[in-house]
Amino acid sequence: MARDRSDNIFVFPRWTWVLRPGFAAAVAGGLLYAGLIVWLGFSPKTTDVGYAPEQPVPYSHALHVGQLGIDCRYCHNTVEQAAHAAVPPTQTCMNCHATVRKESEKLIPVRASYASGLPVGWIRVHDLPDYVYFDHSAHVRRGIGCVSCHGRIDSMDVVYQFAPLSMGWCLDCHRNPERHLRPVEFVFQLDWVPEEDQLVLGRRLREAGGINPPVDCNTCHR
Amino acid sequence: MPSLINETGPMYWRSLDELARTPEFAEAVRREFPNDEWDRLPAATRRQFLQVMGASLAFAGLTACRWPKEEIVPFAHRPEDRVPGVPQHFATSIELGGVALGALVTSYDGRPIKAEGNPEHPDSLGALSAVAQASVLGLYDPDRSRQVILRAGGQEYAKSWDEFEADLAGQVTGSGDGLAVLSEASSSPSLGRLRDRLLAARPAASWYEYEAVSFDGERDGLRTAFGRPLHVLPHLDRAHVVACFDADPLFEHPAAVRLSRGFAASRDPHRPDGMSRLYVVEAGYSLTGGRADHRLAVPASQVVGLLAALAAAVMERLGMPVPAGLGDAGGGPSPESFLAKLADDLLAHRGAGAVLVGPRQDPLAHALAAVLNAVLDNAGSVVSYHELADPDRPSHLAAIGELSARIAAGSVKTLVILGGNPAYDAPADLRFAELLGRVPNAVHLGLYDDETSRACRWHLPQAHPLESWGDGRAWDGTLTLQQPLIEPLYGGRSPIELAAALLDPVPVRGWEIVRDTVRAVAPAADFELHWRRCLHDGLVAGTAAPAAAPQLDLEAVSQLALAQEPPPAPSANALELVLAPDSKVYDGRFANNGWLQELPDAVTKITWGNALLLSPTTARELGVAQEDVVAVSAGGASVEVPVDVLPGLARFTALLSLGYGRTAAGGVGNDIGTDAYPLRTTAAPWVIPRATVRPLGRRQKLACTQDHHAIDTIGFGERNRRVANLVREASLDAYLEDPEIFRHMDHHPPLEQLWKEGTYEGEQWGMAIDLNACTGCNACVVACHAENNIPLVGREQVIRQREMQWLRIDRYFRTPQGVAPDEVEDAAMVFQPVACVHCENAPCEQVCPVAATQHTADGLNAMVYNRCVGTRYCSNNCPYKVRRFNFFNYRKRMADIAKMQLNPEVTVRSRGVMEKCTYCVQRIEKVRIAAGNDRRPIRDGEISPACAQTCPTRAITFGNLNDPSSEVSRLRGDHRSYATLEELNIRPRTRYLARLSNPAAAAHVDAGGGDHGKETA
Amino acid sequence: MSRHQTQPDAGGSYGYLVAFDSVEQLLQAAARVRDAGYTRWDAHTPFVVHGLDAAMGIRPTILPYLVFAGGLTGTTCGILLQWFTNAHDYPFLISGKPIFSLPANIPVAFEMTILFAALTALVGMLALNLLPQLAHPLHASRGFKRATDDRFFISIEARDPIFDPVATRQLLESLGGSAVEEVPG
Amino acid sequence: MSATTVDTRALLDNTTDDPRRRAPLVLNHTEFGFVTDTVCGVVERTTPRSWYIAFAAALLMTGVMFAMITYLITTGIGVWGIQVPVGWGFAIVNFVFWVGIGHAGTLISAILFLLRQKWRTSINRFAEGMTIFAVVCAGIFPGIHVGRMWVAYWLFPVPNQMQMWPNFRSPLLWDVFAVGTYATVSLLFWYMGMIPDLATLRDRATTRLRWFVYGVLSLGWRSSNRHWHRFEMAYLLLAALATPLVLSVHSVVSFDFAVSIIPGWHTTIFPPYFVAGAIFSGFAMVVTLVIPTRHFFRLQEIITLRHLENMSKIMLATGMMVGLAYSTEFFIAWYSGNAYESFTFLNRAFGPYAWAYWIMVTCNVVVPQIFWSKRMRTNLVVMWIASILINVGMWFERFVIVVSSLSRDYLPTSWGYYRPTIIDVLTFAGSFGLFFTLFLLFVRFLPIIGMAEVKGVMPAALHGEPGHGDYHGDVVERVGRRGGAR
Repeated sequence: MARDRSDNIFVFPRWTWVLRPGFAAAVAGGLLYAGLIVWLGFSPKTTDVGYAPEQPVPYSHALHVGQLGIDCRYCHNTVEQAAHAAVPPTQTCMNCHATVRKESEKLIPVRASYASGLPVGWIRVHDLPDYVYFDHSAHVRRGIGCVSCHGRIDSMDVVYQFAPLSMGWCLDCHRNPERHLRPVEFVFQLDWVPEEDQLVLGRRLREAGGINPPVDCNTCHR
Repeated sequence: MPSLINETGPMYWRSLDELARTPEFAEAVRREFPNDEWDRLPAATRRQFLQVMGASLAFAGLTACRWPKEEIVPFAHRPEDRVPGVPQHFATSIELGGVALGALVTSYDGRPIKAEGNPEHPDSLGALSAVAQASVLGLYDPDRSRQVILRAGGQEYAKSWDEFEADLAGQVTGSGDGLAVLSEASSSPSLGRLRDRLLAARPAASWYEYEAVSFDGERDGLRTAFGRPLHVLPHLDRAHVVACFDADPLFEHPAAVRLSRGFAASRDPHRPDGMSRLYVVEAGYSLTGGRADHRLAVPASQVVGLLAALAAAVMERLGMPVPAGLGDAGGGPSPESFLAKLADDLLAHRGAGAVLVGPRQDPLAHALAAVLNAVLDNAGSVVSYHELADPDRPSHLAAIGELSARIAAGSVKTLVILGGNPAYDAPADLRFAELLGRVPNAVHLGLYDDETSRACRWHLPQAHPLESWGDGRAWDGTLTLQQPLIEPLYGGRSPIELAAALLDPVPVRGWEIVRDTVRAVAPAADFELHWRRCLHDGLVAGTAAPAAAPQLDLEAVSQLALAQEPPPAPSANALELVLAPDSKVYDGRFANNGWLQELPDAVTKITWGNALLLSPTTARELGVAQEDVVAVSAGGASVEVPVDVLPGLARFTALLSLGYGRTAAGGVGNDIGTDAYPLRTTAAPWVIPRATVRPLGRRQKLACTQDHHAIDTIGFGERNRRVANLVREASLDAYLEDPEIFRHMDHHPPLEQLWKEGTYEGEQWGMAIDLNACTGCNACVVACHAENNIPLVGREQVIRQREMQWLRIDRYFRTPQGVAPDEVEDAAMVFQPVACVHCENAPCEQVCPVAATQHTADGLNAMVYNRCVGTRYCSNNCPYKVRRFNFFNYRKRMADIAKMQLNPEVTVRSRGVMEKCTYCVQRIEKVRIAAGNDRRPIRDGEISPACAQTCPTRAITFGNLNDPSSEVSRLRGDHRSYATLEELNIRPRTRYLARLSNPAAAAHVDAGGGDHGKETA
Repeated sequence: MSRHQTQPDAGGSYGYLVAFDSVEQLLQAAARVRDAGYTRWDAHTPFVVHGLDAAMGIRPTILPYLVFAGGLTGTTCGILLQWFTNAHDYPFLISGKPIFSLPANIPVAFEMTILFAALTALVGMLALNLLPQLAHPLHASRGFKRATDDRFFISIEARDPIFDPVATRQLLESLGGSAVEEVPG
Repeated sequence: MSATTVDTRALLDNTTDDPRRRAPLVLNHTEFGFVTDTVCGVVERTTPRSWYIAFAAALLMTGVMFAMITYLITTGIGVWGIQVPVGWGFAIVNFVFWVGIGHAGTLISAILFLLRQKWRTSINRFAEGMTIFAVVCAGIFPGIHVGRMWVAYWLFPVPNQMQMWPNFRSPLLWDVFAVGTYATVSLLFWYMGMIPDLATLRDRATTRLRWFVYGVLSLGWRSSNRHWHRFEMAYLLLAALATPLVLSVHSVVSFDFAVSIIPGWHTTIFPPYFVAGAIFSGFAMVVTLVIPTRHFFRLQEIITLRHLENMSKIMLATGMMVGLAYSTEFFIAWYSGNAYESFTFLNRAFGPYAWAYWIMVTCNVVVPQIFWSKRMRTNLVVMWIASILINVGMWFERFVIVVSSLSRDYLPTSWGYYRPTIIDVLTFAGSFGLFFTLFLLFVRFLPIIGMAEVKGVMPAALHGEPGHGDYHGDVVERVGRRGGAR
């Protein structure tokens, strides 16, 4: 008849009614999955923590700090005055290694540097973006221990990144420093633990030292 | 052609790394530390090549992102006094036009990154001119020559210093016959010593000194008046009446910083003995003219006439006989009122006035000034005269003339040119560039392989002042030391080293030469200690030339006056063309300095080039308009230049600045602007009569940072209406009558908040800018540029209104109401430095969708580059338009070597990011952390932003508003304190102090804002 | 209920289908079917026929209430979002304004209201209608295609409690529509 | 029967008002089949060559736009003419322009629906489509106008390691939500109205592909009256929601300017002024598109002259509103006594940008006045040209507001003059390419007229109850009845 343009009838198979819940489930699941991938996959916790590059000289903090008990400041001696906790000059190594382990294979780059005056090219582990200005002195002089950001360096044979060093991570501590504050004399003592509850101690120290870390943008970004 | 000549930045780094392993380098190190004694000096260690190495490698890392891994390159042997990342400061000096300015240079990990004034130094007093500050950029200029070049037979050969020395030894024979040395203006005692030794050792040799911009007019004038040349040193802080005849003591003068400081002091309304008054007679606006209480625009050639008339008038009233030739010396127009007023004032303040004459004027004018200062007893009180180290040297023009003649005669075999660029800037009539070709063995020591080098046989790379030892004398004669902060980047040598080489072939280090000089000039028991102290201070204390009390020789002056025939008065078809050193590139030597090229000229606000300045009426009568290209012809020569129409110029007078149109300046400076030297002759070096201007029917855009387009009548009228409120000014009398006068100048409803007022505890930073002290000299702009890693954008971008300076100096002309733009004849010029004013209710903050700009606890309007997405909404909503946007990655083409200048304390902004003044937050944070570390409060004045630090007149004050005792709080309490656009209730943290004028009684009308003050009072 | 409505019972019949040419016929027919007490039946029209709901005795839908709830949720989310982000989690000082002030939050809250409500309207409508449902026995009927063109249908399901193969067919034939068609399930 | 040829002897002018009978909305035909065949015919007929030509041209322009955008992203937004003080140029002008256009669709669908304007049925689908496409074009510009496109996602409240959130005090952020919502709701509205018509296309399908595609898109619609019942309700609710939405969106867009402190931007009149302008430009664009389309696809009997005349009347009205806004601005500038304000407006009319200002006034205020005359209202050529002029004028309105205000604000030293670059111009032209590409695809593959709705207002559907027959009548009067399914 006139109104009927085609003889063949197309019909969807019966099972297609299953599609409705299936489709809904797929959409919800997919979104959730994508979200998780982004959230977890791109978080500094995943990307940065644990970064442990191989250094030109297999220097072991576990040996020097952990076993021999050398103070952090023996090598990183600018940490209390300057923004950088400077990596020591070759000279510092040679203070001991001029006599200790003189022949060691591992120390060849050090001796070479000492002789030639050319630097040893260490690989940076804790690497903040160039637009972030972190000042070591401001933290250690106020009682934030090395361990809070660097972890138990004294047990690391190869130094690795302990904390995410993300902005959110910094803010957490700047907002509640009492979680990490310790008496300044214990700042460099990595294995120190407070006798009392950390929060109680922290609040007292914060009170005493008048420590109110700013959370303004230009505290770190200039 | 050998390729080494055009090495680029990256090439440099590679070669440096290789260098470190080559024997030549070892040799260099040996030469650097000849003996042990050397190593003990603090100065020594900082020139270890390791720093340069470190810098290079660090930069390789710094530009990389996280995951190509970054290297840490510690010292092998860290010097005692070095803490990585903590800047050091060294006192040195920067010589310009034979006058040494003391500077304090910041060195960051061995890289000099910023020059500031040396507070110990008499001519610097802790501040530094724009040009001197920019020399830091010159150090890292990738276009600097890196190579000894031998030019022969149309070929260029890369040679070594040894090869040159060998060749020179052959050329310079016993008596030095045929040897001539051409030095640029230098006050270096070391160079003087070497010169004398050379002339003694080689009697047949001759020594010349030439520089395009010199103060020889003054030398000769005073030679006439006093029998011997002297330096005139005005003590403006003591002055009550200052009369400047074509003189610009506040900017053009070598000791401008010192003079400005004095002037500012004399303009303090609360000065016990009252505020000083300034009269200016000049052809076109100078910065001094901008501050004048009474200003008279006359052709430069007429100035001497006015001076003579003034002298006559003064002497008459003193009842002295007027020497012949003075009364009628002036053929030009002599407006009685002005001169009479000035004469009265000078007489009323005998012994408390100063008559100053500028370098463009001929000796007679200077002589007349000397006469006036003498008869008015100003000499010895406000004006002091100081002996010169080299009284007998001929004037620069005479010297270059004589040298040219000798070359033409063929009697010069070896010509050693120590710096300078005579082939470019010698008087046109000498044809010096051609003459150079006739010298068999011409040697040019220069920072660049420039016009002169290309006409010479040898080009020798010169060591930059920051790379080499040297010395010089301040305007008052103080011996100032120059010490290097870094190993010569391109193995250059300093003039004194080359001069020494002429004496004995064994190279002597500049260090030794300078030490010997100091030892000779100022012997001391324990010289080592003395030497260290001098190095630390940057000068040898107590070496200022003693003030002289010369005898005036009126007769000689009147003879000179009689000998002078009155100059013709200019007319439409015989204009007077006045040349002037450029306010930025000076005589052309800074043409390749991006900071200076992009710096807006103080008066015209033109960047990247020069223009022919004409007054509106003159332009109309000549039928030329803004940005028309015209041909300027005089004495047969002709140049093409665009026109800039500007109020405040004398009728039929055209101004043109020197130093542009360079052909061998480098990538930045080549073919920028118009070279005016072809018009400049020995006979008429500055003021050129009978010039003609012919429009060429072309137009050329001027890269101007203000009034980017020709102004229409509506805009013009509105601008005039607003100026009075933006830059508030009143006469001193009006102000004293009613101290509240400036508060009455704008009327707006009470400023109430919609919501609860925020409270601001702790330090609250704020700024006060004293417009009464500001001279508009641009020093702060360059300081800001250097401190904050502000990118250069280039001419094209400036034309598109994308200049990046965070701090700009707004220049307004107060024109009488109802005058059409093209009829403005005279207009008062006022300046207002404008940067982000850090509003408490900042309009920019609320519109940013990502909170990239927000308010900090200490009241700063923080701009977070790394959060900015670049909507530019903040800039739109900023009523001051002080925000700057990176429309492109302006550092794409930046040479690696130039990156060494960047301040590591300030983030380098990339494309698509907004930026603006931060009150130098990096300096605030530095002090805050330091103070917090030792648990002490921040002292007032401990923090000083770059602009405030370098301001010659201390016009900018920064500090804590919550501390009632701080200087800034005091100033903001002052009656003159006001905020621009206050009616918007945005609560700016930067406030201004209104300008005061001090017109002579019964002459308020002449003063810019005086009348306005009257109305509202 | 409608779940098993859509479920095919093996090999059985879905019900009867009868077509009409005009709106008037349809309305009268619908009224009669309604009065006969059928519940599992439906009318199919190419466009909305005025009065047909009344004729079929359809009660108002609950959709408006859903949409209202959706809108309220939107408003709440909008306000909470802005309070949490700007006033609670990371407060910062902007132009000296209060950390949290309602006026600034109105626009976003409003837009969120509309957005949530609108989504609820569409999704709710589809959900209540059990759409999408691509496969349905009626689609197998060839004549039924004109239900989206220019003809009007009434279908009674075999699953209706008072459905009787004979009586129902008689009722439908008496409505004056086209020949009654039995649609396979 | 012939849907493709129009009986020329038949009545085509239904603009005369006869009080005795309501003017027919579909001419010369009473059977529903005619509507189905005419509208579906547009999609089912083999594609005419002219369509391919037009499509190729549009596609080319779109290509140009994306080329420009690529260049922009790789080089920096400096390739545009923007600078300081004029930080916003073509990008924002185009954004506001397109968003404005986008208002007609929802307005015709929603507001006219609530006002029971039956004549909307023949053009609402069309206008809604146009809305979507305009909003797509508008959406591009805010995205690319930021300096760092790659972090533009910071404008959305996405949790991140920085613990930073967007600033909800910023009008730009309000924009994100307003435009986002508007795009979504318009899409829903458009699609939902189309479901029954897609079902019609499905049932008329002759090939498996068409059947499958339209089958899936129509979600298995089976014209069930129990579905229609909820469908109507949803449609009514969407209309009721879209009406305040459409007003709010352009108000929020106007806040971008009104909330600032720039003289010429900081005005309370902006929201109503912008909304009126949006409707104005939207209708102009509909007319610009409808006239050729209806001629080309022979829809004169469904999109009748009366429809076009009504739109002319609306353009006249909104044009006057805009004109009133212009004069009010001037009055207030003078009356407020605010020196900055009054200068800004003098400057608009007589300053460097006077040329743009007078183009705007001529096109938006003077041109629409011709619609006082019925001869003009019913003259297609005149109407078409006028509608294009109005579009030009409305673009310039945005240009004047954005550029002339910024170019001269508070400090005379930072006044400037904005000149667009060729990149600016080509990007804008390219956005038209995108618009027409989408539009051509729409007329080719989707029902451009709401068949079910048109049928609903035909006499045959009204079963002799004049005055009734539109959807909501029964929605309103319906009362709960016993029995029946819920």
